[in-house]
Amino acid sequence: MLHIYCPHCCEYREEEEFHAKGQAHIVRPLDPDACTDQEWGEFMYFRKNPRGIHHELWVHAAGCRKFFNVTRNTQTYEIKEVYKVGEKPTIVAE
Amino acid sequence: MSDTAVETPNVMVMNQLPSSEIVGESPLHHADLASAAATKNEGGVHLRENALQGFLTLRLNPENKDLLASANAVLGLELPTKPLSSVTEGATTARWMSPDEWLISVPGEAAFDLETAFQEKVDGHFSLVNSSGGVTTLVVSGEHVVEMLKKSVPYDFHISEFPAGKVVSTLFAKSSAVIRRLDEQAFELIIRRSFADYIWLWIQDASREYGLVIKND
Amino acid sequence: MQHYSGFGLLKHSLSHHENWQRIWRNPTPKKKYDVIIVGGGGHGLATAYYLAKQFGVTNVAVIEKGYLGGGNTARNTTIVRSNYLWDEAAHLYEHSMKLWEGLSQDLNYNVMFSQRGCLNLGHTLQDMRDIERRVNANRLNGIDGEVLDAQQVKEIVPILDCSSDRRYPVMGASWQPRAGVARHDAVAWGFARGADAHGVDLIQQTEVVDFIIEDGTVVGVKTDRYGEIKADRVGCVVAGNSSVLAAKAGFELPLESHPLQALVSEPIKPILDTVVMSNHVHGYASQSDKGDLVIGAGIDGYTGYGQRGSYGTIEHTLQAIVEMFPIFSRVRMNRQWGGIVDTCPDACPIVSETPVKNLFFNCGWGTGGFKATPGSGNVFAASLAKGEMHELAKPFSMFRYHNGALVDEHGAAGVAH
Amino acid sequence: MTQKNRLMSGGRINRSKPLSFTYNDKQYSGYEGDTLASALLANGVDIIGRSFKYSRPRGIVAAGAEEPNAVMQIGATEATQTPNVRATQQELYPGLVCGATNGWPNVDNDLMGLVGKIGGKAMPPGFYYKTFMYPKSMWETYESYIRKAAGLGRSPNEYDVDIYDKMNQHCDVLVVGAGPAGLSAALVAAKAGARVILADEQNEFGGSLLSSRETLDGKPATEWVNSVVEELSTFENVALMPRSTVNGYHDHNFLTIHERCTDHIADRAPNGQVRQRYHRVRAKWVVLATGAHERPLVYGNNDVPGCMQASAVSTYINRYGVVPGNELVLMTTNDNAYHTALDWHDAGRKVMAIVDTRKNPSGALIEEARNRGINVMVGSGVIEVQGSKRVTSVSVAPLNEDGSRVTGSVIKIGADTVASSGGWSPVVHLSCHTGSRPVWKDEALGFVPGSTVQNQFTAGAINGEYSTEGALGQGVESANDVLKALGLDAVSIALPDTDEPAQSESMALYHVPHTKPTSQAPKQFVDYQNDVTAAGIELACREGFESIEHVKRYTAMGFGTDQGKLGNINGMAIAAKMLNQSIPETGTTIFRPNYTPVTFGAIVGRDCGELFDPMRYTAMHAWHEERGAEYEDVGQWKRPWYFPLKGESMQDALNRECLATRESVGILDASTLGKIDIQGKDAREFLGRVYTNAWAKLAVGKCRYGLMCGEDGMVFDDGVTSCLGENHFLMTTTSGGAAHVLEWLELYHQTEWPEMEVYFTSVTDHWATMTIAGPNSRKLLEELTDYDVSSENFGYMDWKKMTIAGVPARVFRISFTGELSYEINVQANYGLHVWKALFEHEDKYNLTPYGTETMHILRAEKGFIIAGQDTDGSVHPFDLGMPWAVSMKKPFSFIGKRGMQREDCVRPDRKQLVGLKTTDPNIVLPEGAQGVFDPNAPIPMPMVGHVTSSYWSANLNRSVAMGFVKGGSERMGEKVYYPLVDGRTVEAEICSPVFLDPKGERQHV
Repeated sequence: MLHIYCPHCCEYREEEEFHAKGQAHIVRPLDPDACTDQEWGEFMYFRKNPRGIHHELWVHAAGCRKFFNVTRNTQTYEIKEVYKVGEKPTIVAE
Repeated sequence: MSDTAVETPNVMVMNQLPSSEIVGESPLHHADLASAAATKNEGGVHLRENALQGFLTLRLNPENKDLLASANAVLGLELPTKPLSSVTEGATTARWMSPDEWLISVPGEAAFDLETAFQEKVDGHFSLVNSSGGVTTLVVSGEHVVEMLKKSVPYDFHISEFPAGKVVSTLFAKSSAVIRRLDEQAFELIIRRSFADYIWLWIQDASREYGLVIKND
Repeated sequence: MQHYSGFGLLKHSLSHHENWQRIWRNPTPKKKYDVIIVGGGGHGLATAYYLAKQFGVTNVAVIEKGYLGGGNTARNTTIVRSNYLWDEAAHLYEHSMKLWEGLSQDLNYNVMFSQRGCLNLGHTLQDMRDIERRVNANRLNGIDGEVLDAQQVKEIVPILDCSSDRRYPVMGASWQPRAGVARHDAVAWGFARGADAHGVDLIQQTEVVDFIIEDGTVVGVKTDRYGEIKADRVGCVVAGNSSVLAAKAGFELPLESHPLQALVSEPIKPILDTVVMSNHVHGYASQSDKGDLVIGAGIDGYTGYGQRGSYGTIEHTLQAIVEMFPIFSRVRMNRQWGGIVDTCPDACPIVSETPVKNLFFNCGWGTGGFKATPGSGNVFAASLAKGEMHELAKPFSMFRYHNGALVDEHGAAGVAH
Repeated sequence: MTQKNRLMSGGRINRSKPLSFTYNDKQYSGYEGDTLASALLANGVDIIGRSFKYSRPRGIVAAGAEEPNAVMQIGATEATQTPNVRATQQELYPGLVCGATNGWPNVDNDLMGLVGKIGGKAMPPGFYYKTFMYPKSMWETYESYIRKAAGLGRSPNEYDVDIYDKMNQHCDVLVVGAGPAGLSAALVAAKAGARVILADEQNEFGGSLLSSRETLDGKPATEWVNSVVEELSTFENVALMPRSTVNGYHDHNFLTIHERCTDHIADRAPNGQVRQRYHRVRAKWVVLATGAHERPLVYGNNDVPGCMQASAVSTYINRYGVVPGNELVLMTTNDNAYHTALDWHDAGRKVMAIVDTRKNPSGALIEEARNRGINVMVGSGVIEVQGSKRVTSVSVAPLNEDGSRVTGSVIKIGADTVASSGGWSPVVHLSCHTGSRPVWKDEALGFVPGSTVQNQFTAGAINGEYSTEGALGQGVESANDVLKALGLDAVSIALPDTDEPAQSESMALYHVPHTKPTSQAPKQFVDYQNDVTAAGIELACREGFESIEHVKRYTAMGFGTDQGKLGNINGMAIAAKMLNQSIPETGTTIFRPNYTPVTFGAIVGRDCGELFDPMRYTAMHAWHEERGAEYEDVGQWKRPWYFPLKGESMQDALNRECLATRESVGILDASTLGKIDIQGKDAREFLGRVYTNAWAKLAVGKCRYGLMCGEDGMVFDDGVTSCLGENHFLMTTTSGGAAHVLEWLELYHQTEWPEMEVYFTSVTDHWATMTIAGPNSRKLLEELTDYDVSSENFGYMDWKKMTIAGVPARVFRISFTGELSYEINVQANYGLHVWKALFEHEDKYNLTPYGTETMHILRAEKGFIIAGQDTDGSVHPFDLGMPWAVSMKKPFSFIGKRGMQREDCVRPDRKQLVGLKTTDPNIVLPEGAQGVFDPNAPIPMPMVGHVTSSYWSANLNRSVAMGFVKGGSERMGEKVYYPLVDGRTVEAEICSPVFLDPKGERQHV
């Protein structure tokens, strides 16, 4: 059971209040119509899915309803950092 | 139809309340709390429904200081910008819900006036939505209220973590609630209409070992 | 290979079981193989077995970073069924089912495949529509299946609460009589023993740390223990670790690896003869030959390689079980565990060529992996032997995520493993 | 019955409170303070179970959580049957009824035991895998016999009469275990003002101190325990939890505690009290002071009743006043176990010998034993015992230096009890739950906790610190570590003086050799519950199962309800020796929750029965109840499905509801539809991005239907959105999709387009929504409002504000039935008032309430889709025949546009939604039927699509259906066939899905 710091509520909350939304920083192509099928497929489905440091998007669904980013080790489940949408992580793999 | 509409070009606001002869039915109307109140007056958990209050969801960016100031002026209070805090002035309470969202309660009949005033006096990007029909307020208190809440909510109710005035939107059993501590042994729960019966059943169940007293005032 | 039989057991008991042959060798790898299979789980071992036995490719190594059958093969709820909705998936799982039905004899290893039937319960009108749809599709695909009403369900599982006053009453179910459970570890061991007997080298405690890729073609692997090992073709069958290996080969997969948890009760006297699954209340159970109730939980929402998930998932699962079987309230949970499931966007696997020539991936089985073990191994072996994908595997190309030809089995997969 | 093994005095039992209990239908007595195990031993009950595989008689070997044998069925009534209760952990209560779980006809004389005796030799590990394969057809028969032997206890077959609940707890530090280390840790933390939970699985605090005769500050150790507990209970921020097992340690310091509130009181919980309570704890820090379990030694026939852990024997003597036998042989590898011989001797019974495997043990304890005249045999081991239902004698033989072989002749000693000690295994289970690997510590001869990412400290025997003095000190130290981490000042407390004599080095011995090779020696049990023997482990290794996980799985070692607490280390040691490895090289298996088994009910808590999942109700629910509605579950909502009148079948009711609606007026409670208020100057643009159709020109006062797709182009929701003001919209969603759609909008707003000025607010619960539909709906509306609702003033797809029955309302003239129809929205507190006001005109207009089923029929007659029924996540708007709902010309590439243009999504032969007209109008196709073009094709038949919606239409007096057909839009008029489960094949014609009023004349009035 993860204990997640919400950067908007500024405190730790139980995992049950959150929804995990997959890999963070996936940007919708600005001109989808110009994408090939391959590019569009990669945007929709292809993911890093690393063992180790991972940047994820979460939403504080039962709290402030804000989306934010979590840097988490997918092996130890340690949360290294949380940061707001639009911000960059300070902790990255390697 | 002059009493039902204030026209602004952009946002439609209407008085949603009928005349006072028509009595509204709160989400727990069917539970007949008044009768339940008559039956028992001792127990470790007390519950009172504060029915038919006016609730408004306000959205705006508080970093826009002018916008914030004009909103504050209309509300007659300083919107809390500190996370999880609340401010009460007179009959109006503003609860921080999110960095750009507040849940504001007013007496039921005052909601429309506030909506109207906002549309007239506040300029900028905001949204004020009447949600009075969608929620009801339960005040739970008593010697064992914290135990009851600990059975229901994963949040830490210790006074050091959750002082009076703090507001937390969180889960309540398999539903949700906006919880504000009123004093050491009293909390306000704002719950959703469609889940009200479930929460009412849950609270009765969770309070059984302490004794549940229904207050009706 | 030493033949196993009851008679053999008696014979060996006279010599105090001191003369049993090793079940598999412990070889030092050669410099080069025709095929290297990365991953010694059930699917990888089945691949090796069929490569050697059915397709005559015996110069094969299986390289396993831990011990054989130690991943999801060791961590699932052992359910075998083939009642999938879409033709592509149904054909693949039914191919597997048919192999299951003769597997103990084929391997001369009793995998204890017990065809005790599987109920997928319906609790809403939409559930029942979906059940009708799936059963009709199954039957026209030659897969056994029936739609039962609540009364018929109750007759099969008398301890199931089918009364109308439950929160989500049982309205009916689909019923696949040929479905069942198997002894999960035995499946891996049986395939390993068979593969070894046909000359396959099973290399344990050896991790593939990289691929050797020349001009876009894989020519071997690098290992932590034995350095480089060459191969004409490499097949990766590493379930939850697929993305990690794909990254080493320079591409991404449409996968997320999630924790999937399960739990068992203490052993109790036989009380549940079939597999009972419910997508709607979200739990499923069967009873093992030892007496444990084997119970499946849902997938956790986040990526996790820790072989453990969140406790809330266990709670929800047991709520569902007790909702369905209120008599189990006083039974006790013995232990829980987690696997790493590689989930695809359409809840169907990837059995596919990759952007690297001669490198093939078999992954993305999500919650469906165990039941597919022989079928997956069989079609993957056929593909590796020929260097082109088997007919049954073709719909499961990783490139379907480009052109949109997804096979969306979320309905049939659900919590359904 | 006499308690023949009960001492006249001593122990922590209350001799003034005798209790009677029933075991295997026979009455016995014990005392308050007994466990079921101590009471059985007091009564001289030797056999308490039969082993799983070989059906060998088994007795109690331990005194705590590690007990593998004494696993009983408890319960005086069917509804309180509880399987697999460990007698060593069950406190005795008056009237307790229990029985052994195996054995037929009874546990003392068990016929299966014969099978075990005869067949045992042919049942090595893996025997199932090697046999029962031939002939193939016989497997089911074989398996039915295998299954008959399964299980320990049995499930009750009545519903539980007790309830369970849960509490969420938070603390600064959770101290697990209230032995010397845990108590000192808790006291230090409490004194510093921290919020402390101290949990212990036993009924009283003290841990090992309760079972020994050691003193603290010269007084019985329990006096110190009492004083600490008393002091702890004075702190407001300290929660003391006896009978509370911390059974799981999860990520981020989330732990679960299983508290047994009333299991010690009676067969069922008294007056509605909860039987057990589960605590979900989020601890800032954890101190594990979980102690150690004594390891018995592995020797021949070591499962014969009378063979016990040395420490357990001491516990029974000192804590319960029970000496479980008359003549003891103690076998030990260490000094500590000498206490057991001394305890036994001092209790007045005979110690036949102390068999010490060490060549030259020395020290105070050895001296004491010798001083009492006890025969200490050094450099020797008990290689086997004799006896079947109780030990009768033991065989002792000299061993070589490292204990690997017998070096001399065997002597027999008469005895009825063998206590053995191979040292201690730290209880590292909890520390392993979060994925931390334990590490071997040579000095401790055991695995201790490895490094962890959790906020965790450990103290005492868990660290291999087996002395009381050391444990007390580590408790203080760990608590101060916690205080430091919390930013609190360190606290020092005065620790009591201990009287422990210095101990000499222990010997690393696990498996006592026999004169015969292991494979031929009498069975030497490693894991009692699963009948795993040393020979079995050696066989597994010989067969090539070289990983400890393989050994474990092949032999089933550690898979019992005790999870290998006694046997695992011994098994690993045996495997290590076979493989020529050290124990740490062999490694250990991973412990998983639970530490000890937990009742399902406790994990479920109150989330069962009527509280299993919320039932959501609309404001008009009470009325539906009164009218006898049948309900459909839609998400968590309870929606009226249909309203049967007395004596009506469902189809009767539907026919009536459908006809009444098309003939006059029907009414539907539509409050469950999701409703989202959208405001902001970019609201319109936002709608254009998330819906597939155009929104730029929707005028204030107008409504429009929209489809919502994922990026893949597949439809996931639909609904009508209305323009309330230039920058103000009300979106409706499906009932089940409301929360998802709101999160979807927020996702795109917050992550992709934060610059857009728009806010979304859920108003689902705020509005009560009722739909009146039918030719008389306008007249009905006119009865309740002064507003001009004529077609001229209030056209199709308009919405208006008006007052209805005195209540301000928003009324939307939209139609899901194809009829003239109005959707009335009022603030939900007034919903029932307006609903009832409409029904004041019930008779005049034959106003007929209808539910979801009639709604489905009426819309199907019109060919309208229901997202989730006619879509399944794999169809795009063109598949649905709804190109009119897609605007490919919008400047912004809306969500779904690119996805629906992928190669596979533009194939002409995709399955398309069409109408289906059965050739026989009386046949209603089952929803879910699969269509084929050639009904005579062999199986597997090429399927061309399934029926999504299908009903009897009372209005059309025939069936109507919709479904997908491959290339269906180009196949109008062609036939498609539906081979059904019942053997019929139904022929249908592909047609337009609009069966009624294709020109829409009924709604444009």
